[in-house]
Amino acid sequence: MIEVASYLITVLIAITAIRIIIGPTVWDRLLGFNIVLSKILMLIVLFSMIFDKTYLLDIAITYALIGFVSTLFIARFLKDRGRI
Amino acid sequence: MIEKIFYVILIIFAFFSVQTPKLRRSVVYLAVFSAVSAFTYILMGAPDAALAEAVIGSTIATVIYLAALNKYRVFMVYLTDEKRERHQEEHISRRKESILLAIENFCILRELEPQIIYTVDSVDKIKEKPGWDLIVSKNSGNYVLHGREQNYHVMALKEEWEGKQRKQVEFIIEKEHE
Amino acid sequence: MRINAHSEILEDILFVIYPLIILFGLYVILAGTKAPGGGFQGGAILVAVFMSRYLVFPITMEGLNFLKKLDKVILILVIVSAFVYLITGFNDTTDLFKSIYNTLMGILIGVKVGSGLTVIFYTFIDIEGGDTD
Amino acid sequence: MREVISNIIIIISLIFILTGVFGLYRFRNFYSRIAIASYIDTAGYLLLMLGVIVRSGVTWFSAKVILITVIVVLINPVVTHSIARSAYHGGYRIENEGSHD
Repeated sequence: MIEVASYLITVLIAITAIRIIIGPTVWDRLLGFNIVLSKILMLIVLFSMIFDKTYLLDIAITYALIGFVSTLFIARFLKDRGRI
Repeated sequence: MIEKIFYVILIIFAFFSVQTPKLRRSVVYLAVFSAVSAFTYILMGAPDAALAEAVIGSTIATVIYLAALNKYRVFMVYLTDEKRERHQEEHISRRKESILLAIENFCILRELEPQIIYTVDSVDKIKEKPGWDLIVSKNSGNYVLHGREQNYHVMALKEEWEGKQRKQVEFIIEKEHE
Repeated sequence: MRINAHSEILEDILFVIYPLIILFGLYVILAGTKAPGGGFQGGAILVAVFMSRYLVFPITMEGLNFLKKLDKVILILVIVSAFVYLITGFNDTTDLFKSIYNTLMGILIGVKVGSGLTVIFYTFIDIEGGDTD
Repeated sequence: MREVISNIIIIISLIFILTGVFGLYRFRNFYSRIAIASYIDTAGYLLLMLGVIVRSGVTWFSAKVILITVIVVLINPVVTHSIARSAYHGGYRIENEGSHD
């Protein structure tokens, strides 16, 4: 079941990438980026279960703790008309 | 199988991040590229490199790109249409307005970063906001462009387009009282 | 000009997240010999603390000159300690000494990378990025 | 027995995640897109982690997964709030009156 889940989530990342490319505004792209990040987080946990390697979860913690900073900076950049 | 899908995604994002004319889009594409490439490092069996790429490429490099884009001046264009109550989404994605394409070409030539905002507020209401450079209001087929006199990019746009004799474009320049 | 610079929800959540980032950065530096990680990655995680601080307080940091000096001093320390390790006969000693040396080197490199990237970040924001008009 | 329960939970979570991505293309309005996508994404995430924890049992693996889940539940709504706030204060007002979504 876990293998099926990892295949399905991989396909869903590819589908979300289409929304990032065709999205009419830049905020749509930002939303797609956020969703791709959370999908990758799920994939790392699943792969860590498949391969039975606990140290891969450290990378998942890094994604969860650090990944939001760039999204917040881009959002503020767009709101304040080009100032950080 | 999973690796091949990720390789295709990487190639697509690398291509679009180079090809797009707007730099703010390119920053988002590069952030997605870094996040996906960090996962492919895990699949190849290099967790150390994946950790470094996830921190450096996806966070710090993105913020530094944004700080570099700060030097690029942003040109705010409001597009308002008083007759229509709301903007349709298809209207934005298909880009029917040819004047917007002309404004974007002008901005790319002068190294400005255009940010176009669709709104339904009236012109006077937009003018109360602090930051605007150009307001395009559509009035039964004619375009009326509002600008300020001390903004020399708008004056250059006016000079360039008045030479070409565009008929349906009219400029209203607001003078500063000081 | 900067109306509604940040929201209070963001500020409250970030004060919960701060200690977690610092703890995780220290964990990555100290566990670098067994798990993935090490000085470079842990130092880069610690920079994210200063970045999220900038999101809440958009002002320049004081003591940036101190960080610059710290960067140079620790670079010299890293080079000197590596030479001492090579020239003297310490590398023939037990595994315990080697692991202590590795951990010490990780801490030094972590502090160096953290201070260096913080200086780069604030320099970009202040000097290069300022919109003067 | 544990595997069967975890398989059922994972199947339900996959249905949630699939619906969330489908909602990205179904709606023609940015604000409803961001609301639907992030709600359903967080719900699917929680269920998937629950399935993984049930399958693994009481181990260090489960403890780390619980830590990741707590962090994501704290951070993910803030990021969604920040994107929507950026769009609203940036002056992006768009509504679609034609369709009945």
